[in-house]
Amino acid sequence: MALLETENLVKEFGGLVATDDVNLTVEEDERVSIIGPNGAGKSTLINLITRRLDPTSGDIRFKGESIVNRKPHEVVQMGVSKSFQTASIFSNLTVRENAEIAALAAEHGSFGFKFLEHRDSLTDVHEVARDTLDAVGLLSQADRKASELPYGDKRRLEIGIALAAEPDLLLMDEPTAGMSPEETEATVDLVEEVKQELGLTFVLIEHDMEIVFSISDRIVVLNRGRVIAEGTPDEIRGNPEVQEAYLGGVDL
Amino acid sequence: MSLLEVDAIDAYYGESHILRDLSLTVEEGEICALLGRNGAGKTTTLRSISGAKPPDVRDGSVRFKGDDITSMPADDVAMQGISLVPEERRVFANLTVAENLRIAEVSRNASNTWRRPLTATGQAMSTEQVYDDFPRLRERKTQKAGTLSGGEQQMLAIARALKQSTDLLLLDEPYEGLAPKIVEDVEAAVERISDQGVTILLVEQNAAAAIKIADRAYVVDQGEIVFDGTADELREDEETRERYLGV
Amino acid sequence: MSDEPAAAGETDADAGNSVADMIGVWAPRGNEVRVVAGTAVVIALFPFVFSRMPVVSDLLQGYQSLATLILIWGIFALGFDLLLGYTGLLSFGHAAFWGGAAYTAGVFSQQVSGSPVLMVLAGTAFAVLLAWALGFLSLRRGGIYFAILTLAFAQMLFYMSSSPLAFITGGENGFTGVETAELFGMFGLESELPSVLGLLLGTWLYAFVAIITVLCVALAYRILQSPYGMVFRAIRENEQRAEFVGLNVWRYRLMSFILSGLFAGIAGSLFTIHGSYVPLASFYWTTSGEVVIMTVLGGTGSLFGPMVGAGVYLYVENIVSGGHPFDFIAPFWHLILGLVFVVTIWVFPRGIWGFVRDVRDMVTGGED
Amino acid sequence: MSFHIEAITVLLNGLQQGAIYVLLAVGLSIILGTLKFVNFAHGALYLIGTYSGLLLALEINLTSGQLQEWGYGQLGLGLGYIPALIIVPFVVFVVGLAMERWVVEPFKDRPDTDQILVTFGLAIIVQELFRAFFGSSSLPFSQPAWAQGPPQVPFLTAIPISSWRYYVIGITAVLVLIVYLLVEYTDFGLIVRAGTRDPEMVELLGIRLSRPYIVVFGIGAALAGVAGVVGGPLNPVNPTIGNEILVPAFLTVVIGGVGSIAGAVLGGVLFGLTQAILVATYSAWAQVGLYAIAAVVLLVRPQGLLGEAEVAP
Amino acid sequence: SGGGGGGGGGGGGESEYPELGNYPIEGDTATLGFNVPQSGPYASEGEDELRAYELAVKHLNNGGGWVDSQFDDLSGDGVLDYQIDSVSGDTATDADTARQSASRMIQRDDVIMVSGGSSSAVAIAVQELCQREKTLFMACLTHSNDTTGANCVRYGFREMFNAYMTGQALAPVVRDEYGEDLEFYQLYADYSWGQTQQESMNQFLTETAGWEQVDSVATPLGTSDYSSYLSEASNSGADVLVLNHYGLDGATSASQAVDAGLDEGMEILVPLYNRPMAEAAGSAIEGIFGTVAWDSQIDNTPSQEFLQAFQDEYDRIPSGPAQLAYAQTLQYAAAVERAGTFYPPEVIRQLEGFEYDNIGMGAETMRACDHQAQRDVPVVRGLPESEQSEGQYFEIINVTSRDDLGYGCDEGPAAECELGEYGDE
Ligand SMILES: Nc1ncnc2c1ncn2[C@@H]1O[C@H](COP(=O)(O)OP(=O)(O)OP(=O)(O)O)[C@@H](O)[C@H]1O
Ligand SMILES: Nc1ncnc2c1ncn2[C@@H]1O[C@H](COP(=O)(O)OP(=O)(O)OP(=O)(O)O)[C@@H](O)[C@H]1O
Ligand SMILES: [Mg+2]
Ligand SMILES: [Mg+2]
Repeated sequence: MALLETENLVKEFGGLVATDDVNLTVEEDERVSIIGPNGAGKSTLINLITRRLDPTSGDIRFKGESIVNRKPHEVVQMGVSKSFQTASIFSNLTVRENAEIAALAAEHGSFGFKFLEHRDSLTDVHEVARDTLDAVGLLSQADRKASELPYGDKRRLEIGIALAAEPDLLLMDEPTAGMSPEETEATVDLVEEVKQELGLTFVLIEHDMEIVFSISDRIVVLNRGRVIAEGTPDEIRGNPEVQEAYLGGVDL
Repeated sequence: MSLLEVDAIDAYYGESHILRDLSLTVEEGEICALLGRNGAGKTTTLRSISGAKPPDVRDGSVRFKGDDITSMPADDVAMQGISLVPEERRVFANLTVAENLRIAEVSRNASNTWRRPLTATGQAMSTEQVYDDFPRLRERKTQKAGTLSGGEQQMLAIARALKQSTDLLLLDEPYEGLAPKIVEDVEAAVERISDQGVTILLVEQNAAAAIKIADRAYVVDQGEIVFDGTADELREDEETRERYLGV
Repeated sequence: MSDEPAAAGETDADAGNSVADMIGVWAPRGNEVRVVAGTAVVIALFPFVFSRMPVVSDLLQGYQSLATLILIWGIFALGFDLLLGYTGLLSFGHAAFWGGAAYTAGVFSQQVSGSPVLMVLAGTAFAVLLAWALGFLSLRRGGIYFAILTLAFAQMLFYMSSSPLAFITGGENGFTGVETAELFGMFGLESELPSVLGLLLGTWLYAFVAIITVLCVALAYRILQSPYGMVFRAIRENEQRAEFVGLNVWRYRLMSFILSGLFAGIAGSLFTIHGSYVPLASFYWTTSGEVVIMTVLGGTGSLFGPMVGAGVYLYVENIVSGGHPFDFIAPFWHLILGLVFVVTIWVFPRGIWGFVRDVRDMVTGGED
Repeated sequence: MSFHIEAITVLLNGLQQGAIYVLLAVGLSIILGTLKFVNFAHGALYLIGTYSGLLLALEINLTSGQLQEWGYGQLGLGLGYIPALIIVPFVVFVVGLAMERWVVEPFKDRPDTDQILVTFGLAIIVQELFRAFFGSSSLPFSQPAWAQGPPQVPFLTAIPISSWRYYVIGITAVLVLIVYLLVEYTDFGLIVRAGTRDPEMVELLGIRLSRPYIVVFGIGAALAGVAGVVGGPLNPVNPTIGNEILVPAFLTVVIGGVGSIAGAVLGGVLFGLTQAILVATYSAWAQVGLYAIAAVVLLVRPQGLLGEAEVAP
Repeated sequence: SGGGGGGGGGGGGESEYPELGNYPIEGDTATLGFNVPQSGPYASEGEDELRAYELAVKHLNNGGGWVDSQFDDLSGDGVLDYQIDSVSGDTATDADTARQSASRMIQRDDVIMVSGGSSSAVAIAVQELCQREKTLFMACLTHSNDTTGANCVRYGFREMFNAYMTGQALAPVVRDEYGEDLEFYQLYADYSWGQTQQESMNQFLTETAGWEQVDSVATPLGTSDYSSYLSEASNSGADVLVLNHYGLDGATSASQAVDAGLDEGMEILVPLYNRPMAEAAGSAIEGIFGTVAWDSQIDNTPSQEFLQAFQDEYDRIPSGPAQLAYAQTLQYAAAVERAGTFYPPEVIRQLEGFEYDNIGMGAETMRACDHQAQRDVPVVRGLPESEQSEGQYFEIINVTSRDDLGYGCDEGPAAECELGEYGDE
């Protein structure tokens, strides 16, 4: 059974078909990248999976279970986590608290009547948060206010929040946008490392072909909402349609 | 004196430093291309020129026809004769095509120009001229812009800019999301506009497409200009194309 | 807390474990002892300084029952701030919980029992239920919609109690049938405490209100130190992200609404005990407006700001408006409050408390 | 009395009461829709409209307040109603411009809650200033003699509604139509409508948005002023009227749908009719019914009757 | 209780009674608390009351007015051996504010008596507090049957008449004026006062005038536009419209009724008039019958003396509530003198059953069973606007004698009255 499947997934905005009959399958432990020109519908696809958008038609299944009628937080609780295209963090909280929020949700569910319990007693949450911050290299910054971080670190924290939710499937929408090449490299290493450690499955959206071709097991190419090609990096590299629609004269 | 002189600007989004000491010039009458990868800072450059906020230009200067327009608000910059066709088209989805075109004209109403500097010299196109250039738009006159196809919206956005009195047209990825056939149409339109004497600064990710019509090109990477030369020079500069444009 | 995380929301570990849990839950941690003890000391000294201390009380022109009233409104504002200051929701309908609890406590004292403790429990229970229902209905939208919806529901209750339900509430006359009994069947609330306590605290009523206030501060402080405090701030900060780390934002919001309804309920019930009377205006939107003003004036997003705000507001309302040392400005007390309020929002969005803290930080060089 | 007279009476009463809400709601709604500004001081503009109308139209004797204490108890120009109706909108328009400049502008980028709070405080200040100067007792603002009693038109004489109320309905209809035409069919409206969606793009086209915006605020204020003059003679005039009308006016906006003129009209009429019908049937529930209707509408259609649902970003 | 904090000391000879409320008074000044609306809808009424209160204090300390001519018990040199001082508070015409204000007077300013009112809700709320604090409350303007009925207290006394007596006074007058066999339609403010007023009107217009009620409709308190209600009334086809709205509400509903042309087809009654209402309603009150607390046109010695004293002091004509305020203050002081102490239970006993004929409303009794004065009630009719002048808005048609009014201690509102404790039991 695939970890994630979409079946004839369609999303229309008014007249615009942003996602057009997409059948995507992600197997457990796989690294899938989605590429395609701007406006191809990549973010829309991710937003459909995370339930931020309602599909016009079609079905989405996670671990075999349909999630189109689930709320976003329920999907996260099932194990789907997402990092945002632009850094989406809690700027007035400390770095540690940012991670703790996610860890809290992961360890104690989407809601709990724990208003009489002191945070200090939630050792499990602290552990997860600490481990995550350690993993993304922000442990030394744990007590700083998130808004004070440089942009690259914010993106790192963004990924950290997604990881602290202890997902089975991590969706990453342009995680390296806005990072310098060194930062990008570090982030790629981080993702790789985390993948090894946690056995993550992830779906990556990236415009940086270097990253895409180096870390993907499989690449899905979208254009105007449709899947125009799908395959291993080598297959995609040689696909004329992809060359035409997206890569242009790009030589890989 | 060049028409547009961007002199060593530093632009920021909040605390992230995007443009670093970026300089470029655009001569009157030419088509100048600004190339670079995704996230290189092209859009940021255009926004810095047109006075949009953010980004925040903290250092350096932008001069247009010799006047300093660095800290001028966007609406005043437009009245100097700089028109921007932004990324994502930004047509007014709740207005009809005709209304979208009309609104560019409204900027010349007395209520808007009263006690404001207006130095644009470019000839604004009439609605008829625009419709002649883009017959598709005439057909769709009364349709709400939000329901147009991507290519139609792109044309509308360009047409709207032409209805301002424009000396310098800033085009941000005008071919993005367009079918190849429509890309050709737009290309033709851009060349036509250029022939009418409008100076154009064209932003593109796709170097090949830009070089086709550009006289000169800059390549930007991580907010810095890394190449500056004629289109032909760029065509020959394998290394730059490979490193910064992924070509 | 044991190492085993309890399942979401449910609390059914085995019995032995849960006893340990209970103790673990209640054990004070971190700053709690300091904060609560400090509060207790201030509250214990307050009525003496305010209404009996030579010289000072003459200057302040304070009196015992105002001291009690300030604590009661302080509880109300404290709870309101949990919602406005931490979750970022502006309710214009908190009169519903204050008034609902006040009437419930009153009717309860007449029909069932006049025991002050039971009255507070009854009023608070009603307020919590009401908050649950109204929160359920109003929390579908944020910002202006939320403000207007809560306002609409509270006004609906006002008009209900002004005529269709007047046979219970007494309509415009207010509810006059409050029959408060002695505290624990022993101490008349109006009578004075023995010896030194009498000099310090004054009446049993004050002592009763003061103990509840300290408990409320402890509760609020604990809520803010619990996961809730963090979650509330996170939701306020970035609702969407909170949803996407897997938190049920809607339920947390509802909880913050209910919790603030709980405080409003405690305060409303105490108000009935304090006044032996429930005015119809306790449901009117001006009551909601007053708590908004107090909270903002004192400083949102802080534990003590709203209580300070309540004190300042009531002081101006009762002392300044009462003439004597302030004869000239007395009739304009409302205008003065309005001006102070606007200036506060404009210049010190963090209120009096925030301002004081900024000044302190400046003086001490900003260490926290 | 015959059923249809009764029915027409109820209908007219509903329309007339709705008319005042509509005048206020249209102003509030365009301000909220375009400037994204929550104006809790809109009632204060109504208050200013009423008092300035009263002072322009009639001569009055104050019985309390500072002015009276200082010996200026006899006030008012006594110009009559028509001049008042013409001048007041201009006065309040100017007040609106000032308010846009000094209050709205500084608070534009602050959160909703701050806007609500500062205008709420402002509303208190205005109310209290009027109280301080003109006293808290109600002032007589009688309906003009020529508009008292039912109109002398064959059928309408049988309906116990004063002519003034017909004028109120008429004036409201005309003004709202004008605003509607202004917004839908003029360049000004074009900018405003475009600005609601994408203000930055409008500025990139060279249009200084602050100009139409200040006018929008002025128009909204002027409408509140008109509501004040035409509504003044229908109610006792005292400093609290502004804040009392604010709540129903806001409810009207919200149930009609923010930014929609047609929605404001629909909401106002719905409110007026609900009230009139409930008064004629279960009068004790008239006020409760008003809020209950609002609650039900918002629960079923959170974006309001004619409001557009928010699009996920 | 109270915040006085004990501290004893209180010199002087008054030690035969135990501490109670603010008794004994410390020092040689007795403070009275005047709790009147200084903001809110009845502020102008409150200002006039305050003037009368201050005049009363002045006369108590220095002589003048009724102190010299009408009240033999008073010396004009303070009360007992105490000078009289006063504090005032703002009720804002709101029960809650009024209670807070009264509570401040009692606790901080140690007042020995509170007077005030203007709005039955306020009076009821405050007198209930006074009962608890064991401080006397001399009600000023309050007209609900409940004040000395269901909500009566031992520590409260009312000079003003009530809705029941208004009905009794008004019914014969309007029957004589408009005839019998008429149908009437009532609108009433939907709260205790309006409800009792409406019941009383129904009772007496039916029993005494022989009229028939078509309908009686409640209007919510705070209604500012009565047009829908008035249309209903007009469409009912009744001959008489009774507007049981107090003060401003009355001014509003009456004006709106006239504006809508209702006065052409029906007669209008406003059972309780007051001055702000008359001022606000202007021409609309022409020919409308009602009752008032007191009016400067009442032609008897005490009334004219009060008018004179008030005019000398303030150069304006006093309103009905002003006369009540003045009378209630002197009444209290006289009772203290008779009791020989400020000790509240003794003062109460002096007031209970006291007979007097010195405040311009004929011979009166302050009844012991419900603390309701048994007194005459002036019936008035509104003047046309052209004949109105400052302070003069109506003509007096009849001062109905107390012999034709009132009710026994076991009937009417009094049947529901339980006065509560003196505090020295
Ligand atoms: N809420 C919306 N309403 C209308 N159209 C939308 C909405 N969201 C997205 N779209 C449109 O759907 C299309 C797909 O957008 P999407 O964001 O998925 O593209 P993408 O592949 O992620 O592009 P990029 O690489 O630029 O992030 C675009 O044409 C976009 O304009
Ligand atoms: N509003 C913003 N806030 C913060 N950072 C931003 C913002 N807009 C852009 N950036 C960042 O600034 C950098 C330059 O962005 P810019 O939009 O100028 O790139 P571009 O060259 O136009 O790319 P593209 O080809 O994708 O349009 C990117 O790293 C981007 O993430
Ligand atoms: Mg995207
Ligand atoms: Mg770009």
